[in-house]
Amino acid sequence: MHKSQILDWLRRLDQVYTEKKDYLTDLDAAIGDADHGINMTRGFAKVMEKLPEVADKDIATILKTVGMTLMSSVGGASGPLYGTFWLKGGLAVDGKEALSAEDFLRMIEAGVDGIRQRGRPEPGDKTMYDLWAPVVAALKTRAGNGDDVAALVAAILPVAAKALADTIPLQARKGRASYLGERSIGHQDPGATSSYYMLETLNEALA
Amino acid sequence: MHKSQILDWLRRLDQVYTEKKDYLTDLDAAIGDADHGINMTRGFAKVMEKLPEVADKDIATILKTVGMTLMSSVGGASGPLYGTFWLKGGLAVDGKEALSAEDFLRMIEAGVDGIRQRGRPEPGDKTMYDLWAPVVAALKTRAGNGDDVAALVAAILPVAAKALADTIPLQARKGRASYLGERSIGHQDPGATSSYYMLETLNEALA
Amino acid sequence: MKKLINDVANVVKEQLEGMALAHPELTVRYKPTFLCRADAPIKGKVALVSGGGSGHEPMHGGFVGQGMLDGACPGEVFTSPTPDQMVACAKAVDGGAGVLFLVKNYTGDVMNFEMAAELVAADGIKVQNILIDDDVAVKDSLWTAGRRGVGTTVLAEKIVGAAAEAGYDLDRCADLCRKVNQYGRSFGVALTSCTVPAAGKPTFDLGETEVEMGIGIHGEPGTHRSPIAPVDVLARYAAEQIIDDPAYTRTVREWDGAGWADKVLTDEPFARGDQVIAFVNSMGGTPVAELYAVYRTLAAVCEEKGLTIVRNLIGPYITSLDMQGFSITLLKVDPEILKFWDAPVKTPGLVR
Amino acid sequence: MKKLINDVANVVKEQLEGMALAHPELTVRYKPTFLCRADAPIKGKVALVSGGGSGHEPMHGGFVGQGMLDGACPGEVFTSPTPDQMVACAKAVDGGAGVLFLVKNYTGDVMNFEMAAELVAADGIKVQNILIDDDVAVKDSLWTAGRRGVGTTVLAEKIVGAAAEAGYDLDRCADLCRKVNQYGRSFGVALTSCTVPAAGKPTFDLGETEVEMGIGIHGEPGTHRSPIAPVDVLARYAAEQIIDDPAYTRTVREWDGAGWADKVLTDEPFARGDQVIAFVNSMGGTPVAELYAVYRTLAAVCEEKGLTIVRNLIGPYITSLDMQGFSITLLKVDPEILKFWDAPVKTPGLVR
Ligand SMILES: Nc1ncnc2c1ncn2[C@@H]1O[C@H](COP(=O)(O)OP(=O)(O)O)[C@@H](O)[C@H]1O
Ligand SMILES: Nc1ncnc2c1ncn2[C@@H]1O[C@H](COP(=O)(O)OP(=O)(O)O)[C@@H](O)[C@H]1O
Ligand SMILES: [Mg+2]
Ligand SMILES: [Mg+2]
Ligand SMILES: [Mg+2]
Ligand SMILES: [Mg+2]
Repeated sequence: MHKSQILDWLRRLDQVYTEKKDYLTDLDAAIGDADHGINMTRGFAKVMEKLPEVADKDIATILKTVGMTLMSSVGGASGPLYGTFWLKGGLAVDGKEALSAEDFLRMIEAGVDGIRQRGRPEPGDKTMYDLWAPVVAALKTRAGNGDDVAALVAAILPVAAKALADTIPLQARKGRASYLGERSIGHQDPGATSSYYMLETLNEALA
Repeated sequence: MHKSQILDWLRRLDQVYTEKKDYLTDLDAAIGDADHGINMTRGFAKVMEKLPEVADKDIATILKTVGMTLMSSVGGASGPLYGTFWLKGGLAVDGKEALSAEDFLRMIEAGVDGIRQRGRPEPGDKTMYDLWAPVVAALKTRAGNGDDVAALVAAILPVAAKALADTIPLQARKGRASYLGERSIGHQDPGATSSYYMLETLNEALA
Repeated sequence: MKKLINDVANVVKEQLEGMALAHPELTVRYKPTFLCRADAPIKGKVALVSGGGSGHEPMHGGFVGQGMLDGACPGEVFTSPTPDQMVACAKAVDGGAGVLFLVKNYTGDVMNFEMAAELVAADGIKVQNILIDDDVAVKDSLWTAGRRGVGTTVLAEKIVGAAAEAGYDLDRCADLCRKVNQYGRSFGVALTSCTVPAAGKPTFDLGETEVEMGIGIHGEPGTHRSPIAPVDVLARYAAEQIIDDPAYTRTVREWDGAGWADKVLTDEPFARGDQVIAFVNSMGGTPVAELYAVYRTLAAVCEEKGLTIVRNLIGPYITSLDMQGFSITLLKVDPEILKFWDAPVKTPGLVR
Repeated sequence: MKKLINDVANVVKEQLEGMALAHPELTVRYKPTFLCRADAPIKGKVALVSGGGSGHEPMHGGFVGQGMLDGACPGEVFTSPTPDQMVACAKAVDGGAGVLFLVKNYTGDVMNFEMAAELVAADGIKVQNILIDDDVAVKDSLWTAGRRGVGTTVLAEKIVGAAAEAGYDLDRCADLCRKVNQYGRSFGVALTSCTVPAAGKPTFDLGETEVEMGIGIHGEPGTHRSPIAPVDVLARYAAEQIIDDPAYTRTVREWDGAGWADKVLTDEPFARGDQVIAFVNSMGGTPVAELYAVYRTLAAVCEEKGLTIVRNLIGPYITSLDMQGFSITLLKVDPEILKFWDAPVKTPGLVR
């Protein structure tokens, strides 16, 4: 996975969040405070502003910049979570201009570990972690197979899609949605949804 | 005019204000603050409470009690105006157990003079004074004729009715209605209306 | 109508009971109803008394305390109190130096306070009445009952209260109060109607995209309706109504110790170079954050017009029940006014 | 939606500009946005910093000043601020004695302040974070993100602010703040929804005869809806939810100087004989007069339950934009808390 693909990934992600802004916000309106789409587009608009400054730096710098930018522009719960995800992901691949499958796994693992440390989600809490935990498990299983990053991502995308759908029947135990108790059941988690778009756009960028 | 007729008058007045409460309030809603009916019924309910205490006193005491009671229970513009009316009226007939036509004229004149001093209305300002000024003039013209109070009141009632209707086309220049400017034109003045009931019920009490 | 009330008949009484429970430094009396400082009367100090219809809280009851009012007489909602309340209150607070009645210019308030002044004087207590009539939405004093008393009332109660505390005698308090009134001008804008508890429904209907300009404080209609506009437009309009208001002349009636004397007063317009206190007030339902947007515009207009804001007051101080909207008051200051504005004050509604 | 605003995108910024103009004793910075005392940093004094989404004014920005907060970080309306704001603010106010972050327990606020604490500590500044989680409408800490931070926040900012002013070091400030949080409980009731400017319409639909019980401060739905009832019923319900609330245990995460440490805290229920501060708060659109009716009922319930109200605070202090409704907070006091409650405070939103 080359640096240019990372830049492409980020641009696609910005586009998708803009397209899905209302959809994400509607998901959040059902069980949160109706701002997740607004938060993500605000954050990625800032990322797009910052990107030219670091586009010629190494991958780690780019990823860390994404993290710092999200952290200082998103706010709410998803700001520190995604901020940490990109920041820790970047720190895990220090100095690289391209990522091997192993690098990629290390990056995702470190990022998701950041989410876990920051938000302390447990599996089944109905958060973005319920998307990432099965994805990391699947990545780990396949990482030794000799797949390149593109093949790896393509292979785990169905896992992510299933994990996303699996958030629907859960009762939230973290974040704003938790205050709804049983009324949170039956809705797809907004943060898991925006996380799914990260893998979907990456798959497109690598195709 | 005997003391018992005064007491009868006050009871009838209390009844009429209760019956006309909504009507007076509606008139006030059009050009004021929609409380004139509420104010008058509150005041006369208090008068009815106080009346037994002074029913065996002289007429002046009864009238002054009405004045004091209205003054301390009505509030707004009409409270001090009617309070003064009954108080000054009472002071003008000190010590009497019955009123001659001359006594009655003196009482009304003193009362209306009280309204004039308190509210400083000018003729045509669209206030209760526009009812009382022609009534006093008519009373003065007829007072020397030898009529008793009953005949006098019956004779000037049409004057009062005309004066009341004549408030409709006026533009208010005093009280809350004055802030409406030209929008106050075309509405009958609430205070003139409650004043008209005073003469109408007196006529009934003397019949 | 949704309000935090029990029976509509007891609204004012129960709110006063709450005040009495919350503020032991105040005494609340019923039959007749008034509030006063628990430490009243204060020997040798001029006593400042105000009052008017309820529904404007914290004014007036919330301004009773050290450095402001000695007593207040609350009427029913939007209905003037009665002379017996004022007389009882005046007697409770007079410390021998006399009583100043601070009266908002509404026909009912004026006449009831006039009767009270006569009765208090007849009881041998020195008394003075000063009118507050500062609402520039009313242009004309010949065809109307004159300008209504609105925002300047709060500032006058603070300033004259401090002067009384500092030992001003009755005449000097009255002169200062008259000056403050003549130096102050206000204008109000409603975004929504208020709902009088006894009525149970909004006093007027205002469309989702309309505002009412030039309102008083009783939910009365204003001078005209406008389409809703950005706060910059609304606040600028209000500020310009005040700052560009020409000289205003009217006759007021003041008690001169023995009887009533007419005085012709002329309020001079604001002039470049004037120093002012800027008061941005919520009508009750508008939260304080929005008032800061009003203040931002007001500050810009004052700067353009050459007025220097030297002090400000921002919050809900003279309200109209739950009405959403704001009013602006500008008060020209001189060293005397400023000194007393800055003096300490300890009341439930205003502390410094 | 009718509000005193210009473009919805600039609401928070323009309100802050108004604050900066009105209060020269505050410094307002943008990019990143924060407010602090103009005289910050104060050498040797612990600096108290809070923050959260906007829309709760006067909290927090209005509580910056002598005897209360050193700095505040406002987010967008109902959206947590970001760590860069907190870091910049902490650096601006740290006078060498460290910074205490006072954080309301919402996932976003908690995580952003946690990141800020790590960054501030990495810069060599002593830092502590204390959570406020006092909303008894949330029963359960295992199945939820825990109790929300509501009314006790205001009281904690006042009390810990006074302690910092009096020379408490960072550990003692943190201990006092934790104690105040553990001694305080709140419950809120909405009569109407609020309207978020960016949304342009009410957050939830509440019928003309319904109220929402157990609300937070972001227009989130409460525990249940009830038919509108007399204030006696609503205020009693809220008071009893608070007073009868059993012991509450949860785990909080505090910065211990080097990393994060979990602490298990149990708040004991109120007991007969307790002395309390009673705080009756308007959600923004409810005028202060109605709060006194709430206080009247609250005083009666406290008396029944054997609690003595020794101080009170009544007004709009922690609001939810223009929402009509109220919240009640009861805070058990001891001599330490009471002393700092009574200490002077000079801020735009609270003066004593
Ligand atoms: N403790 C947590 N751990 C992991 N993810 C969380 C946690 N709390 C919330 N989230 C995620 O954050 C999402 C909400 O993000 P967003 O709406 O942007 O923030 P906020 O809830 O502050 O408005 C949720 O859908 C959920 O996926
Ligand atoms: N200055 C005045 N002189 C005489 N009558 C007046 C004056 N001002 C008002 N009124 C009378 O008072 C009436 C209104 O009384 P009311 O509604 O009870 O008091 P308020 O106007 O204070 O609500 C008016 O209809 C008018 O007749
Ligand atoms: Mg959200
Ligand atoms: Mg009326
Ligand atoms: Mg009236
Ligand atoms: Mg949010």
